[in-house]
Amino acid sequence: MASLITCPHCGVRPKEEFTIRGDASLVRPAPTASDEAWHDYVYVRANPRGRTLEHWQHVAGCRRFLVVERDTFTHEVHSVTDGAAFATENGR
Amino acid sequence: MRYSAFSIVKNALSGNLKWKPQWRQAEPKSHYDVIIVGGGGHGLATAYYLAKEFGIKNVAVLEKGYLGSGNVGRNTTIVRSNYMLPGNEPFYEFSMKLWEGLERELNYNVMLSQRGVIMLYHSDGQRDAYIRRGNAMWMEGVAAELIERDQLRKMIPFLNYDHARYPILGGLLQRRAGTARHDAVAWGYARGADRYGVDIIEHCEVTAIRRENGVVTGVETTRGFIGCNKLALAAAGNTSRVGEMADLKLPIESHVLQAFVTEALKPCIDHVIVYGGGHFYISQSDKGGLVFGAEIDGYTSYAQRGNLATAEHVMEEGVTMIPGLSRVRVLRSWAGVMDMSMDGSPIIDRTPIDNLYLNCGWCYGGFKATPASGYCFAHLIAKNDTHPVARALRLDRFARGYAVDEAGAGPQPNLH
Amino acid sequence: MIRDHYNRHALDEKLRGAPRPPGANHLAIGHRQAMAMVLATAGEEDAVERLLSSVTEFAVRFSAPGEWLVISENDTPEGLQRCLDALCSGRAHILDQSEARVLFRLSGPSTRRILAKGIGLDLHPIAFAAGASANALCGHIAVNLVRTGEDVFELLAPRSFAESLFDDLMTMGREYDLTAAFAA
Amino acid sequence: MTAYRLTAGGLVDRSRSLSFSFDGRPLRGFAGDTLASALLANDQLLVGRSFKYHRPRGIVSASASEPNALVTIGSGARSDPNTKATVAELYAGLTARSQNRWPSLGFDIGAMSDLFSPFLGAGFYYKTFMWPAQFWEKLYEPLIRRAAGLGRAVLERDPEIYEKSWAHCDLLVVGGGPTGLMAALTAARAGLRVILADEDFRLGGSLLSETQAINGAPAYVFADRVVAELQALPNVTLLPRTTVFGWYDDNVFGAVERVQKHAAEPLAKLPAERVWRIVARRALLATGAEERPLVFGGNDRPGVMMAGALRTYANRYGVAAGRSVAIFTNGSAGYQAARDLHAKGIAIAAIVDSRAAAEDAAPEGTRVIRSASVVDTRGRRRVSGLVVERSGFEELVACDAVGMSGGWSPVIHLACQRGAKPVWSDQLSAFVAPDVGGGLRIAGSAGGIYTLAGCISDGAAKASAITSDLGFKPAQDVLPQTGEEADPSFTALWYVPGAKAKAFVDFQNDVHAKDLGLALREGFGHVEHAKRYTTSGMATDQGKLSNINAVGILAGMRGVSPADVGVTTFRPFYTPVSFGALAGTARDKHAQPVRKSPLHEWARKHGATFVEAGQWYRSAWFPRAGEKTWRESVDREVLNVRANVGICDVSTLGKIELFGPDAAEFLNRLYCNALLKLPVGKARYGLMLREDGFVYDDGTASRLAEEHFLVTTTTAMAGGVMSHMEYCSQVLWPELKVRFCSVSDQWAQIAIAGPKARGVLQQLVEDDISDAAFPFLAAGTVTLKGGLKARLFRISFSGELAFELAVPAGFGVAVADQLMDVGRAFDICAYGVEALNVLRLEKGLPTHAEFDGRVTPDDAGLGRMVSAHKTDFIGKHLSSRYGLTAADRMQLVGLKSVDREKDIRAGAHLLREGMKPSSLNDQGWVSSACFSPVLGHHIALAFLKSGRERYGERIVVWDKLRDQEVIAEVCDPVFVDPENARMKA
Ligand SMILES: Cc1cc2nc3c(=O)[nH]c(=O)nc-3n(C[C@H](O)[C@H](O)[C@H](O)COP(=O)(O)OP(=O)(O)OC[C@H]3O[C@@H](n4cnc5c(N)ncnc54)[C@H](O)[C@@H]3O)c2cc1C
Ligand SMILES: NC(=O)c1ccc[n+]([C@@H]2O[C@H](COP(=O)([O-])OP(=O)(O)OC[C@H]3O[C@@H](n4cnc5c(N)ncnc54)[C@H](O)[C@@H]3O)[C@@H](O)[C@H]2O)c1
Ligand SMILES: Cc1cc2nc3c(=O)[nH]c(=O)nc-3n(C[C@H](O)[C@H](O)[C@H](O)COP(=O)(O)O)c2cc1C
Ligand SMILES: [Zn+2]
Repeated sequence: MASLITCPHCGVRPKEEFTIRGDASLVRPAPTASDEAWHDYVYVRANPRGRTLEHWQHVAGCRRFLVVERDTFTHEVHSVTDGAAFATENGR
Repeated sequence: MRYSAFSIVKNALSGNLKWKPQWRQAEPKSHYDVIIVGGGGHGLATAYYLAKEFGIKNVAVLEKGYLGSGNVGRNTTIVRSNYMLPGNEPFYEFSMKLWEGLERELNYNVMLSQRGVIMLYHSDGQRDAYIRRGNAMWMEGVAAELIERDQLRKMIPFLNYDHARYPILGGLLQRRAGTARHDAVAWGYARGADRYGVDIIEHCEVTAIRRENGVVTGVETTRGFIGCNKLALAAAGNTSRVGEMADLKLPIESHVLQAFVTEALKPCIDHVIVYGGGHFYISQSDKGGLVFGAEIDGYTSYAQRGNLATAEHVMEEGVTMIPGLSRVRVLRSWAGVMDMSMDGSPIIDRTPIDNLYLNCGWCYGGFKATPASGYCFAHLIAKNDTHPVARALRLDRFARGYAVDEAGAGPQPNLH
Repeated sequence: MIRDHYNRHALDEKLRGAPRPPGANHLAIGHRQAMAMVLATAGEEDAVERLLSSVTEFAVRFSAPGEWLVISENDTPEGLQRCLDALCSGRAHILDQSEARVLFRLSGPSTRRILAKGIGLDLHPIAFAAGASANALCGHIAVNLVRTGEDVFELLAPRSFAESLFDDLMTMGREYDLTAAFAA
Repeated sequence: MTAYRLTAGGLVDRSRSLSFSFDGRPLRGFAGDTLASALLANDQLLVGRSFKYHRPRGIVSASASEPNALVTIGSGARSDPNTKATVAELYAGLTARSQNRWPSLGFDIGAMSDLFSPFLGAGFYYKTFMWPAQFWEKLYEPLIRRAAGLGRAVLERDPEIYEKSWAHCDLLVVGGGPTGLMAALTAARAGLRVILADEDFRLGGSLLSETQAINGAPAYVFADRVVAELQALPNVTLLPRTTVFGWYDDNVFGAVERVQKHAAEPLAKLPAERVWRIVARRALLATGAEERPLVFGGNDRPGVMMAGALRTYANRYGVAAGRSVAIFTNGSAGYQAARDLHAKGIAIAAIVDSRAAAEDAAPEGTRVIRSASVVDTRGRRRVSGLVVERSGFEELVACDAVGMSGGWSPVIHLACQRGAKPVWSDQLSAFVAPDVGGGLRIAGSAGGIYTLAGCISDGAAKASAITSDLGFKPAQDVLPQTGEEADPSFTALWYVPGAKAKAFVDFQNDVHAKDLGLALREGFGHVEHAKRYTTSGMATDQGKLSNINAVGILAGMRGVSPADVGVTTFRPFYTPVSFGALAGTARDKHAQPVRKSPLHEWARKHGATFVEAGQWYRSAWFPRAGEKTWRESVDREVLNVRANVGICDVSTLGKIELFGPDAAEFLNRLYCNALLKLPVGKARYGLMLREDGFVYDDGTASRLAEEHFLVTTTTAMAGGVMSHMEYCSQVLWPELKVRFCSVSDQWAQIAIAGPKARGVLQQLVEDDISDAAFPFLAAGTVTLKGGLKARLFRISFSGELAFELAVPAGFGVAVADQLMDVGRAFDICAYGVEALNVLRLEKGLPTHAEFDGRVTPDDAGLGRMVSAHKTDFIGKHLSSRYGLTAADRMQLVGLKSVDREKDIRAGAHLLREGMKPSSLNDQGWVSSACFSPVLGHHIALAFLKSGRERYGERIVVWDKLRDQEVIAEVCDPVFVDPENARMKA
C-alpha cells in the first residue's frame, strides 16, 4: 500500500498521486445529534491495528475520494472502492 | 555503582570485568502500587520520578520488547522549548530545565548538547509567525533570537542562500536547545529508577487490563497476571491498542515517521537546523552521522517502516536546503510509530476509570518532553492532581473546545 | 482559435527566438486547439460517454468518472462549446478550458524512456495502449496523459504550471537531445 | 614488494593502462580494475584508519561489504567521502585520499587513542564527562566529535546532475551471478519483461572469479554469452552498476544506478547517478552469499583478508595480495582459495584449519595445521606472520597475507526489510530468509545453495515457476553443464579462543570481542542492545561481515543458540545512497514546481518585484525610478489607489465553478453564512469553517445563473478548498446533484480599485457599469470592446470602489495593457500584494495572517455572518462549544501607537501596562501591521482578550525578540471609511 494504490478509475498508481484524509468508517452525525456524538466523530478514532478503512483522494488523477481497505500492520490492501459509491451503499 | 572518571580507570585496570548490569532483569512480582505500561522514555522517567520525587517505589515498568525499542530509541534527538501556545511553552520549558540537570541527577551522561536549534523562515509571513513564537517564549523567560540573513550566513555558510526555491531570509534561534543521546536517556532513567527499586520488566507485553467493579486491578501480560493499585499508560504509538483494553475512546491515530542517518563524517553541521520551506531538519550526531527527517508518511500504520516516496521527498528538501549534501550518502532509514493526537499536542490526564492514568499523544515531539512528561505524570499518579504546567494537556480539552493546536491545522492528525 | 499579439501563450517566453529544427525526439507545443471540460450530470454518465465517442471532430480524454476533456484542433472555443452543448443537450455541463491548459506533444523513439523519468504509469503498449488516456503525475505536476501513437504522447498541463512542466520535460529529455518548438 | 600484479590472467584489459593517484602518489592500473585491485597491484595495502582507535587498516574484501578500505575519491566539490575502494571502478585520472588520519596515513596522531583503549570500552562516554556541566559542549563533545567520523563532506554545491526513472517489469532479478543470469535467461526466453540489476560494473557475479568450467568454457565466457543473449532481447533491461537498495510495499524496489561515477570524462547530458523505482510483479533475490571473517587476535592487521577476496583478486583482477599467503579456515572455502592461489603461483604458507578433520584437498605440498587457532598476528602496518596455537603449543607462521574463511551467510538483506525476521538454520549454520510471500523469491546462494550446479538449476527452476505463475509458458531448456563439485561445508566458529590481542568483530567501528562481553555484563545482552551499546554493525558497512559473528559470540556467551539471539533489523539502504541520487532533479529552484500567473509577463514589464506565495510568484510591488525602498513604492501605490485608481493581478485566487440543481444547497452547507437565497447576478463574501468550528477559508460566491455558481478561494487554500469540496460532495452528501470543476487556470483576473475605477473600466466595457446598473456586489458577464466576453464582479478588498475583471487567461496581458493605457488619463498605477495588504489592513479585513487555524468567525469580528437559521453547515455543531464562545477569547482589534512615530510590528505580544510578562499575563498578539500612508502612522491588527470591550484602552505592545516596547491604543479594526461609503460609491 505504501507504494501503490489501485484506483478503480485510473489503475495502479504511485502513492504520491494521493493524499490521505483519514478514517472512512466515520459517519457524520445529524446536526441535532448529541455533543458526544459530534465529539466522537471529529476527535475519536478507532485506530485499529489490522484492517481499516481510509479515505485516499486521487488528487493527481481522477480526484475521487477512494475508500481504501487495508491492513495497518502489513500494509496489504484488501479493496479500493469509490468513496461516493461506498457512502451511497452504506446509506449515508 | 557510581559512574565517574575514577570508576572507569579503576575498572579498566581490572580488565573491565567488574561492571554490573545497569538495571536488574527483574522478575514480575504479583502486585505493585503502580504499573507503568511502556518502557520508553516517558514510562521510565515516570517510574524514576515516582520513586524519587513522590516516594512511590513499589513500581513496575512493563515493556513488550527490549527496553528503549520504541520511539525513544529511534527519534532524531532534538530537544527544545520553542513553542508558541501558552498551553505548551511552560511545559516544554519545564522539561528543558530538567534536561539541564539530568546528567548529574542521573549520574549518566545523556550527552545533552545545547548546540542551538535554528528554524529558518522564508517569507515575511513565516517570519512574523516566528516572531510571535519567539515572544511567546520570552513571555516564559525563555531566550530566543531572531537571526537575520546576513548574520545567518556567517553562522551557517553552507545553506542555499542563492538558489533556493524559497529564499532563506533568517531564522529563529534557541541557543539552549539542541540534542541528547536517545538511547542514553532510556538507559539512564532505567538505571536511575532501578536504583530506587523499580522493577523494569522487559519482554512483557500487556495483553489485557483486568477490571473489577469498574476499577482496574491489574494487567494480563505475556508473563502472567500482575496486580496493581494504579495503572499508568505510557505506550506511545500503541496507546489506542492498550487503551482499547479498558474501552477507552481516544483522540489518537498511529502514524509512521521516518528518520535517516548518513555515513559518519567529520564535524560539519554544528547546529540543529530546521527548514521552513518544508519539514526537513538535520543535526550531526557525535559519531559523525547526519541525523535527519521530515514529515510523516501520512497514513495510519503500526509497521515500523516507511515508504520510498516520502524518503525521496525528504532528500529533495535536504539538498534544497543544503546543496552540499548532494554527495553525502544516506546509510540507513528507519521509522517509528507515534500516536498523533487530534491537535498535535500531548495528553497527560486521568481517565474515566479512577485508577487508570493516561500519557499519550506525543506525536513526533515527545522526546524533548521526556523529563517533564515523566515528572508531571508521576505527579498526577501520586497526587491525583494535574501538575500546573500540564493543565492545558487534559483529555477533555477537545470536548470543551480548548484544543492546543500549535499548527493550526485542525483535527486531522496527518497535517500536524 | 488564432493566437496573435492579443492572446499570449503560456510558453511564449520559453520558446522565444528562431525555432530550432526538430530532432528525432521532439516536443511540440500546441497553440491553437480549443478545449472543454465535460461534466456529465448525475445518472447521465454513460449516455454522455456514448455521445462523445460518437463524434470524430474532436478528441476525448478521460479525466475522471463522468468527466472528460474534449480537444478540437479546428474549432474555436465558442464553436466547441456550442457543439458540445448541442451534442449533450442538458446531460452535461460544459466548461471552456481552452486557456486553462497547455498541450505538449512528445514524439520520437525515446518518448517512453523520457516519460518514465517523471510518470509512474507503466507505459508499455500492453499496459497503456494507443488511445488510452488518464490523469497522472509527471514529476510534481498533475497532467492529463494520452498515447496518440506508438511513440507519441500528449500531455495537457494547467497553464500556470506550463513553464515548470516544460523545464521538467526538457530535463527529462536531455539524455535524448529532445528539441522543442510550437506546433506548426 | 609483497602484493603485485600477476603476469597474466584476470579479466582486466591489460592493453588499457589507467593512471590514478592515492594520497598524491601517482599509480597505474588497468581498465576492469577496481580501485582496490589497482591499489593491491601497486602494493598499497594500507588504505585507512579505523573509527575509534585509528588503527591501520587494509583492504579486507572484494565487495560492497568492505569495512576498512574507505577513501575519499575526487576533490573539491566533487569529493565523495567514505567510498569503498573495493567497488569503486577505476578510471583514468581517479584521485583517492585516505581518511581519518592526521598528519598522514602512515603516521597518525589519533592512533594514540589505541593506547587508552582499556578506558574507552563500549559505552564509556555514558559514564563520564558529566562534570562540570558546561564542559560538555565546550570541551568534551568537540573532542569526541573530532575523533569520530570518517571522511570529510565539503558541503559545496554539487556540479553534477541526478535523475530518477520508473520501471515496470514482470520479473526483477537482483544479482547477476550464475543464479541471476540463469533466472533472467529462463524468464526472458519465455517472454517476460525482465530487469536484471547488479551492483557490479560487469555482470557475472562470482562467475568472474570462478575457475570451474561451464559447458566446457571458462565461467566468465558463459556469463558473457548469457549477457549477450539477454542484451539482444527487447523484453530485457540490463542494469549493471545498479544496486537494489530497498524493497518496499507492493513489490516496489528502489535501485541506484551509477551512470557516470566511473567516467573519466562525464557527459553533460547524463546524470552521475539515477535512482530507479522498479514496480515488479515478481522479483527474485539472487544476491549470493557472504563469506564470514574469523574473530581472532590481531585479525585487523592489514593483509588479513577474506579468503574469497584473495581468490577474486587473483582470478578476476590478476592480482596477488601477497607472495606467501596463509589461510585460516573452518571449512572447504579456505582450501579452494588456497588451490586457486597456488595455481597462480602464489605460495601458500600454511592452511590453518580449526577443524580436526576435513576431506578438502590442499594444494600439493601445502602444510595443513588442523585443530588449530590463530591467536595473534605479527607485523606493523601489514601482517608478517600468524601466531598459531595447537594443543597448547604456539608457533609463528610467517606470511605476508592471510585469507580467512569462516563460512557463509546468505545475503538476505532485501528480503528482510519489510518486517520479516530471518530464521536460523542449524543445517546451514546461518540465518536464512523466511517465506516473505509470492512477490519475492530467493534463489541460489542467497537461498543457501552453495554449489555452482545447484545455483544454476535453482535460478532456472525458480524463474520457471514464476513464469508459469504469471501465465507464461516456460521454455524447456537444457541446463548448462558444470564439473563435479562437493557442497562447500564448514563448522561454525564464532570466536577463536585464546586471543592475545584485540579480536575484532566490527572492523570499522573498532568493536572487539571483549566489548560484547562488557555489554553483556552491563545488561546489554539483547542483540539490539548490544548493537547500540557497542555500535557493532552501525558503521557504513552495516555489519555485512560482522553482524553474524557478533550474534554467534553473544550466543556463545549467553549459552544459547544463535536462533535465540536473533539478528538486528535489516533496513534500507542495502548500501548507502547519495542524497543527490534520491533527490533527483528536484532541487534548488526546481525543488517544487513554479506557478505563474497569466499576468506574470505584464507585471514583469512593469518592473514588479516578485514574491513566492506557495507555488506561485506574485507581484509584490512595482518600484518606479527614484524610489529607494520598497516602502516608498508601496505607499505610493496605496495612496494612488485611494486617490485615483490602481490595478492588481488577482489571478492566483482559486476559482471553482459549480453547476446543478443542488449547487446552492451544497454551498449553503459548505459556508457558515447563508447562500441559498443569493440572487442571480450577485456575489457574496463567504466564510468556510472546519468541522471543529474554526475558520478554514474565506472567499466569494457568485451566482451566475440559478444553477450555476462561481466561488473563489484564497491563493493559499485553493487546493485545500477544492479537495474539501470534493470530500463533501463525494463522501458526505453524494445525494446532492452538484458538479464542479476548478477554473483557476482559465481566467486572468484583475482588480481595478479606487474612486476612478469605474471611469477606467467603462472605457473597456460595452455594458453599463454605473452604480445603478452594476451595484455593489453585482456579478455577471460583460462584453469588452472588441467582442471579448469577460466576467465582472463588483467586490472590494481595499475599501474602495472596486471591480474584479476576469478574462480568458491568454488575453490577460492585453487587457491589463489596455487598462493601463486608458487609465493613464486617470492616473492609474499597478499595485502589488504589499499594497493590497496595506489597503485591506486599513480597512480591517482579516486574511490568512489572522485566520491561523485557531480563530472563530466571532474572534475575527465576523460573528454576525454565521447563520443562526441554517440547520446544518460544516462546523456548526462544534462551534457552540464552551471554549469557542468563552467571553475571554481573543478578539480582533485595531492598534495605533500612542506615540505616532513608533511602529508596531507583527508577532509582538500584548501586555497590560505594568504587568510582568508571563504566559498567564499574555493578553494577545499582533497579527499584522503596516505603515498606513493614508493615516500617516503605523497601524496593526491584533487579537486581544475580550478585545472588543477594550477600545480606547492603552496596551503594551511587547516585542522582546526585537527589544521593542510600544504603548498602543486599542481601537476598532476598521481604520478607513467605517461607513463603507467609498466602496459603495
Ligand atoms: C523518527 C522519529 C523522530 C522523532 N524525533 C523527535 C525529536 O527530534 N524530538 C522529539 O522531541 N521527539 C521526537 N520524536 C518523538 C519521540 O520519539 C516520542 O514522542 C517519544 O519517544 C514518545 O515517548 P516514549 O519515549 O515513552 O515512547 P516509546 O519509546 O515508544 O515508549 C513506548 C513503549 O511502550 C511499549 N509498549 C507498547 N504497547 C505495550 C504493551 N501492550 N505492553 C508493554 N509495552 C508496550 C513499546 O514497546 C514502547 O517501548 C520522534 C519520533 C520518531 C518516530
Ligand atoms: N566456494 C564456496 O564455498 C562457495 C560458497 C557459496 C557460494 N559459492 C558459489 O557462489 C556462486 C553463487 O552464485 P549466485 O548467483 O547465487 O551469487 P553470486 O555471488 O554469484 O552473485 C550475486 C550477485 O548479486 C549482486 N548483488 C548482491 N546484492 C545486490 C543488490 N542489493 N543489488 C544489486 N546487486 C546485488 C552481487 O554484485 C553479485 O554479482 C555459486 O557459483 C556458488 O557455487 C561458493
Ligand atoms: C540519533 C540516531 C543516530 C543513529 N545513528 C546510526 C548510525 O550511526 N549507524 C546506524 O547503523 N544506525 C544508526 N541509527 C539507527 C539505528 O541503527 C536504528 O535503525 C534505529 O534506532 C531504529 O531501530 P531499528 O532499525 O532497529 O528498528 C541511529 C539512530 C538514531 C536515533
Ligand atoms: Zn483515480
